[in-house]
Amino acid sequence: MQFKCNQTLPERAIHIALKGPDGKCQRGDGTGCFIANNVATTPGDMTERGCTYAGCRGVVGGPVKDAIQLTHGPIGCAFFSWGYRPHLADSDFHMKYTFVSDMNETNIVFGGEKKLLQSIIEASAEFPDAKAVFVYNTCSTALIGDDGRDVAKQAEAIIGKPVVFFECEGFRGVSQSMGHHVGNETIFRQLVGSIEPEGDFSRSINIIGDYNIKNDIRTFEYLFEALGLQIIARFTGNVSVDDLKIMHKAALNIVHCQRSATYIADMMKEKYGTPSINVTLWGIRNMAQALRAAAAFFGLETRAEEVIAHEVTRIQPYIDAYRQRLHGKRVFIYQGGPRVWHWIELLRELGMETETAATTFGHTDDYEKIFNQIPEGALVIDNPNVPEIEEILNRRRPDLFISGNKERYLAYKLGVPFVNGHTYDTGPYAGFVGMVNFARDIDKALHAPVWNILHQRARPAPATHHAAHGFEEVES
Amino acid sequence: MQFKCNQTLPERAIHIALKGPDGKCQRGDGTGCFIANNVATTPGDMTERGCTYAGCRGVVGGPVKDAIQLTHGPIGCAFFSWGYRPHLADSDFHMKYTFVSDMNETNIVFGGEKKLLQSIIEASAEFPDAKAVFVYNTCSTALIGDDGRDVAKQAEAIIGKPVVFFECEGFRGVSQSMGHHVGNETIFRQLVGSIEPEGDFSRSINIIGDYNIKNDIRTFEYLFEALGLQIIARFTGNVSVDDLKIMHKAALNIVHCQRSATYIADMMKEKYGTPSINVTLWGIRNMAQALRAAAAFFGLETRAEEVIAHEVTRIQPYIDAYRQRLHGKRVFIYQGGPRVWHWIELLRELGMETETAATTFGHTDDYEKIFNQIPEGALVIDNPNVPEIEEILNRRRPDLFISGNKERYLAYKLGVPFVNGHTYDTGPYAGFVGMVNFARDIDKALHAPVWNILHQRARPAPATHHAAHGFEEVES
Amino acid sequence: MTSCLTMQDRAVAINPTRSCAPIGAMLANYGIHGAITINHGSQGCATYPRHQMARHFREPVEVATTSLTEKTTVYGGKQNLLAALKNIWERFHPTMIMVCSTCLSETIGDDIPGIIDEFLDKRPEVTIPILSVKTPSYIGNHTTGFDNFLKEIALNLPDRRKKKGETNGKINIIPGWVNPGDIRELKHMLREMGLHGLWITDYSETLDGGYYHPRPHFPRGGTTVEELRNSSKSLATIALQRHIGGEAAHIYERRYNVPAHVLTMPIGLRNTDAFVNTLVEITDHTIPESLGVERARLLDALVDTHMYTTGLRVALYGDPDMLEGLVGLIAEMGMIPAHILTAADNRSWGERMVELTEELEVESEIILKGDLHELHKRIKQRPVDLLMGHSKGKFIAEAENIPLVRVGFPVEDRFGYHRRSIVGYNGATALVDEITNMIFERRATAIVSNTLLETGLERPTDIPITLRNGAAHHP
Amino acid sequence: MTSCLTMQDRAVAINPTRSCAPIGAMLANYGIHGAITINHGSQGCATYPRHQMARHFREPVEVATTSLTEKTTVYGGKQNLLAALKNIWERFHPTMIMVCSTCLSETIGDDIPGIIDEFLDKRPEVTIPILSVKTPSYIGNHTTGFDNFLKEIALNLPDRRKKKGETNGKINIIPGWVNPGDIRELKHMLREMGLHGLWITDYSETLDGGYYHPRPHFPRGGTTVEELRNSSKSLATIALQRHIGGEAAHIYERRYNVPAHVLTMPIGLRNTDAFVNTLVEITDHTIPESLGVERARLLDALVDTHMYTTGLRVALYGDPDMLEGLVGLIAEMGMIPAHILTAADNRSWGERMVELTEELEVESEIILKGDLHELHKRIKQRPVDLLMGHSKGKFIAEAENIPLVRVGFPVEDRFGYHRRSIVGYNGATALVDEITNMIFERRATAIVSNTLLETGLERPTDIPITLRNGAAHHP
Repeated sequence: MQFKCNQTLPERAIHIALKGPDGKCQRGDGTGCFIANNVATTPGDMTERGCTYAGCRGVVGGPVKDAIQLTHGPIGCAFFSWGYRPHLADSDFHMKYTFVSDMNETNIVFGGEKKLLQSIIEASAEFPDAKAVFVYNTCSTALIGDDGRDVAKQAEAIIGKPVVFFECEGFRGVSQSMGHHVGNETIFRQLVGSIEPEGDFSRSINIIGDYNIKNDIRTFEYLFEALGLQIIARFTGNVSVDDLKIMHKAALNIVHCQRSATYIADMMKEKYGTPSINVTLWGIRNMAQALRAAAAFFGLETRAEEVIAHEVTRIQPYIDAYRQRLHGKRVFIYQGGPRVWHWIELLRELGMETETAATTFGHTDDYEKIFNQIPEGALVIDNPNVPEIEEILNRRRPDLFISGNKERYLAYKLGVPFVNGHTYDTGPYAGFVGMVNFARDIDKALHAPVWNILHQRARPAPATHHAAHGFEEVES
Repeated sequence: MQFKCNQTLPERAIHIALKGPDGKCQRGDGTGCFIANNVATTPGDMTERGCTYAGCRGVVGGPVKDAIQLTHGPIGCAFFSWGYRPHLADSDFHMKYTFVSDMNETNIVFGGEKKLLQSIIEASAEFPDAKAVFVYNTCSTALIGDDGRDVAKQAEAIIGKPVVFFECEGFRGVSQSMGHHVGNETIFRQLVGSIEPEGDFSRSINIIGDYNIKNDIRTFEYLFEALGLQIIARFTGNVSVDDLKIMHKAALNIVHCQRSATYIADMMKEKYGTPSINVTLWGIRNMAQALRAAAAFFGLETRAEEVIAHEVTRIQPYIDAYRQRLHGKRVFIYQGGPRVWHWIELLRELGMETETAATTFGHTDDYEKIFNQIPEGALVIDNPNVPEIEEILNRRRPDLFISGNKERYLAYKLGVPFVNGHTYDTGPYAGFVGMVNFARDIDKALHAPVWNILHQRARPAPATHHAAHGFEEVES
Repeated sequence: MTSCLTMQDRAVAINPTRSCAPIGAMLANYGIHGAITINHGSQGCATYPRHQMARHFREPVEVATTSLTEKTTVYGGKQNLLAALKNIWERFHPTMIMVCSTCLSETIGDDIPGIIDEFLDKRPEVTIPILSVKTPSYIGNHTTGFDNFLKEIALNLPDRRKKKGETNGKINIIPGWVNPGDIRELKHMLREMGLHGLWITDYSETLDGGYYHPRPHFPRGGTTVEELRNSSKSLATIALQRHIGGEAAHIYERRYNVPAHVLTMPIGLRNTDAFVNTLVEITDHTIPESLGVERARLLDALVDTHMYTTGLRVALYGDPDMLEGLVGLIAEMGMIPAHILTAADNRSWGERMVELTEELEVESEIILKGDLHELHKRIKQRPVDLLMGHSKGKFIAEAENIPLVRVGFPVEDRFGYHRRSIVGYNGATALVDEITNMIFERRATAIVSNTLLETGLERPTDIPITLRNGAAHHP
Repeated sequence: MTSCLTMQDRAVAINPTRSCAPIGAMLANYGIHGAITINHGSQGCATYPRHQMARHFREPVEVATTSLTEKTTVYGGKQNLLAALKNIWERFHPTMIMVCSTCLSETIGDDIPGIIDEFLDKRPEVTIPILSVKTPSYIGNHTTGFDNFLKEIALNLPDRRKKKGETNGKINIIPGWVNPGDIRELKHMLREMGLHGLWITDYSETLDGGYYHPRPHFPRGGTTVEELRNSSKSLATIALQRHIGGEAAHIYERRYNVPAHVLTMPIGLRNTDAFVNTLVEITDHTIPESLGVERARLLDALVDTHMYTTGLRVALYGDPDMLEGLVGLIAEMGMIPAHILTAADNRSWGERMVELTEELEVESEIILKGDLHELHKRIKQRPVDLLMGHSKGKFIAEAENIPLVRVGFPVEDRFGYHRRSIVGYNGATALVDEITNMIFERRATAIVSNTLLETGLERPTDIPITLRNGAAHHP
């Protein structure tokens, strides 16, 4: 398994593997070791990875709907992370604002603590209804040694509401994944359990590790509620600071993203004794399984079967119709981490097979789950870079590529149908009804007439200035 | 007074006149007779006049808000008269629909009566809430001898609501003015007085001859109401068929357009004994005068002065401010008829002088009123055609041209500021508050920076293909 | 995947999509430099179309009328027409006069060609062409007038004296009823290909003119009468609307031996390719890189937008030629032209549209002799996501809260649409952009990460499943 | 008529109009054929701008990062940069490499030029230029990165060996931060004038590319390195944005004796005239009829729309150069640029804007160091009819129900705006059309007879009186 584009990058071989006939990992360097992962990117390899700040501010902190999202640093980090990730919420404030201490050269030379303190106070004064201030640290303010933690403490005393400081400077870790951890841990330590409410929480749950992309949560929370369960907090998606403060009261944690959130469940288990279950909330079988597991915990099995039967009856005709149209299609999924293995089963329910799988920041446990599910001969690649993706799309010609916005236009330039798995095309995709959306988007992507047009002889075709990529089939 | 463009059209001379130092009319042919008017257009002279159908359907019948507006003829007349005249009404049906019996060649050969009958029945069935069907005759159906009057009678019996047939075929008369008469008379004869309601109508009025362009009526009806008067019908603007049926009960008719409506007042006087007053509802002095006259009739003089004082106090600062900006500007007004003399005083209240006046279909009484009001040396022209208008705009260079949509773009091509007096730019223009709108529109027209830009040397200027109009100053 | 053809069955027309013949002849005549129209009829027959054209083009529109009155209905309109011809000739010295008839003059039976001959006999100094065109409102519609005028041009103006093999090296292009911006786009394409078009006719500048001081005697631009006389020596004629100019092209072929190519209006990729390929076929010129880039950019736009457009249902109304062209682009965008309504009573066109839509794998209902009230009722029965047509559809758009993509004539409630182009690769790209933005504006108040944000959670029963390339299927 | 200059006084920035320097350098580098950017910093410093550019241009955007991590904050980023240079060179064989710095690499003090020299010393076979540009986020904003890159080009790429009088006959044009559509419009203007531009730089095709199969190794288009080397022999340099490329133009003048012309961005009639006249001045070419027609058509559009636009109050925000250009067109349309807000801390520009607006007879408040939250608050105090700026203003537009005319960067919630042009006569006409249509859509649900229909009767107290050319006055 060698990539033409990697002839000058032999170190990439250990990040590329096939699933062999024995179900084992056949790594690109021929060693038989498991696929390498969670290591630093080769500089200049055109990685798709982002930074720790992005993971913390964009994925975990951002969805909290009534916190002021304040970046401590120069303007760019705050501008770029503003309002593009569709972690929706029922709030007029959420996603519409970004705050930044706006470090300039003088601040970098003389320190930015004062300006940060003033920024927190001003921001809080401008938006008195906000329930907390989340402060995200960045590369430069970390390097100059600003003590943001101390400033946050001072500010908290002045404004009288929580100021949560995230040490998520972009250079930490090897990918945005580190940011998810920083975000989760910081919120857990600083907010969770800070209030002890009265009440009966014996039938309450938290959803942990679902970030409510395009209102995903709305596709399944009514199902848990239909079991008779109360959802305290969604960690983090359409969630308020006050919900987070009392989430330790829940009787059970439902853990969705098992890359970014398992250890939150573990910490809650340790500190509060809260049990948890790991679930997948995408796909019919998985969603049903999640409901059954939650129901089993609370002894609500009969109700669960009723709910499942009712929902599946509603959507099955659609799924059947789409399966007819999607059957046999080969998919390349490239996602951050767990979604890859979350979706293999879902795609199979639509009649599709995952023949290539890649993650940006998956760890060994993610890759193990992937290897368990993909068919023989499937390709797995860790932290793929642009030329590798291009080579895969050109050589393997998947029927569908599921990835993110940056890769969308590359797929389009190569004539490969694409669905955005990060932020969805027209989501939500989770739960039973979301799966119909997902299937419909896949169907749109695959069957749009433009693909037939592309494959017609491009006439008139202009002379190209320069030679095309010389990808050739290389023995794999 | 000769126009260069009329060298080959000597018959136009009698339609052109100056107001001499003695206040008399100095006609273009030097005879000293009064300006010729109300005669057929010279064929091919590029007249701006429309047809009788247009006047009847567009101006008088159209504003009735709950009648089905059905054209008996081919498609064009119905298409072109559909929804472009902003005689507004508080109705979801009004102006949004046009109906036509859609004569085709076979109908023209074999007669269209059957199709007309069917059209009325179908239209009525489609819109059962409509209160009447107005049927407008056109050139071709008149020529082939369809007896629309008889069809209307048959239809009335079938659908059980009034079917009003207008003999407004386009070729009748010399201009659209004939259409106003046909419309008024037909409505008067067929609808007015057809119901005898109970009640006290001793303090009620009708507004006759205002067609509610851009909601003009809303600028003055509240003033009459403030006097304690009840308005029964607006003939015709924002009026229902039912209002028209009982308008003979009014104690007084207020006549606005004295070209199209005086004889309606006369007929009501004759048949029902209703007295009437002629008013102008544009401009401060005129509007005040109208309120005083109505008040005098009902003995409400004190209330009138209160109402007038309140309104004038509100708007006078605006008028003063605009007068400063508009003072001394010279205006060319070209309107259908009476608006020319209605507005001379209004413009003077804004500090502007009417130096050229023209009407499409004014009669001798209109021109007399114009001559009475314009300054010495002012030019008057009857039924001006395109080259004449162009010559006036080029030679006299008025600061402002008030005309209609067709002439707007001619004025613009010649760099002359323009306000649409037919349908208004951002009206209403009537009443006290409407006058502020009018002044504001004039101000926008005069002071838009684009005129300064035009007068800069047009650089780069392309070579023109062909010679420009050779208008020279001709001794007048 | 089957389309169907239906015909509206009602005597009364309610909110027609069409107007009448004279305006078509007037519009086409505006494309000839210095030509003046005399409308032989009531004054309204000139004034109404002038109004309508001014509202669309926002230009002064000048047309003469013979101002027929009651008297002429008894004695005929001859004296009025003679007077009008005299006055127009003496006052304006136009390069050509076109006399179009009306319901009135046709019904009273005026012999317009005879009257013109009489005028010319009396005035030997008048050497300009004076054409007459039959345009009673009760035959056909506004397109009929345009088409009849083109036939008169083809029959009367071209020079029949042509030596064997003599050529002017140009291609006659009959764009049909389009906008000035469309003609400019077509000119751009020919220019890029190094070709010279002879435009029959060209109102790209006369009806989208600039501000010039002093104002030229005649509007700048337009095809000259000399060029039209020379049009018999062109290499070929391409008519870009079958029903407006198609027959004129065949007249060129029959009478002057100029080969005719009658194409679908070049809207969308396939239809534009056909136009470009025809140019190549006629001239052996190669397709320049610049057009290839424009084509590639259209493809890119189609790819980039397909997730927003695929499966959307569209209602189209207007004239047959534009509808036929538009359906191509609509299908390329993955949308379903669910209702296609025309006022024309043209069964053969309707049958071709059934075939075309089936070939494009979309399911359509084609409605002949239809009006906008009919369309409104059908939309209420089978809803659509988008309306495409002229401004008169705004009442449906407002009532049903459906975005209206304004194309065709008239567009009187927006500004500058006459400057736009919907033809050629660039025109199609612009239309793809506009349609996509309309969807963005209406269906999603917030757009995040370039993906559509549906405002509510859709319940499965609201979700039709897109079958093949579009038709909706509710299981 | 007095304008005023204010400065926002707040430590925290809330909803900034600006982003940071690296994206500007990356964008500019996309205008060089086959050039690759290495961003020396955290991965996010490459990934965020890529995301942002993809959302605006809807194109794949490929930028390398040195992937700095904690270790490098201790030991420096040299090894990472050397590795990145090696990998990019060996894997892509680009025509040029541009290394831009970040907060991180600047703060740790990496000597990027020194590291590049070390790389080149070790790899003599690498003969392509490798430029470094300083782009820490804490200095200036996104425009700073673009401008710094242009200065580096001007300093490093042009060939200094030039014989006396030697010329390539071209004109260097530095468009600044514009859209692909703007560059195409400028190219069109030069083509019409028979002139050859040398574009510094040209991303008109690289970031608005077509679909080609097979995909070219590097995106089609862009200025070649050879052309840039040759740019010292051009007749003149025209910079169309003072703050982006103005200094580079002066470098060309000082170092290579290429005369510099630094103009206002050519938006609107007057500003476009200045550009055209500069071209005439440089080359003695005459202005062709075609440009005259475009100019006349813009005048016509301004005349035709003035009754809709005169006196409307507009809030503008964005980068200084675009604002300076836009104000020209806004004033020509009779509108009042009531609030003009920029993020830049540029007092001399602010003072020039005060003078400019006073010269244009409009009353404006110019706000420096401003953000969109500030603009929102000011609009609440002194309302406007229209917003103009990039997509991030949508939150104000939605909250206040004010139409937003999208110009500048980024436009991420609409499709195909990168294809549009706002420069030149055609760009201005298109903007006049668009603004007018926005007014039509919002202020009047029904448009009748081409005149605006106000929905309610305005009471006098709601009616500001327009004084001079615009400023509102309540008596």
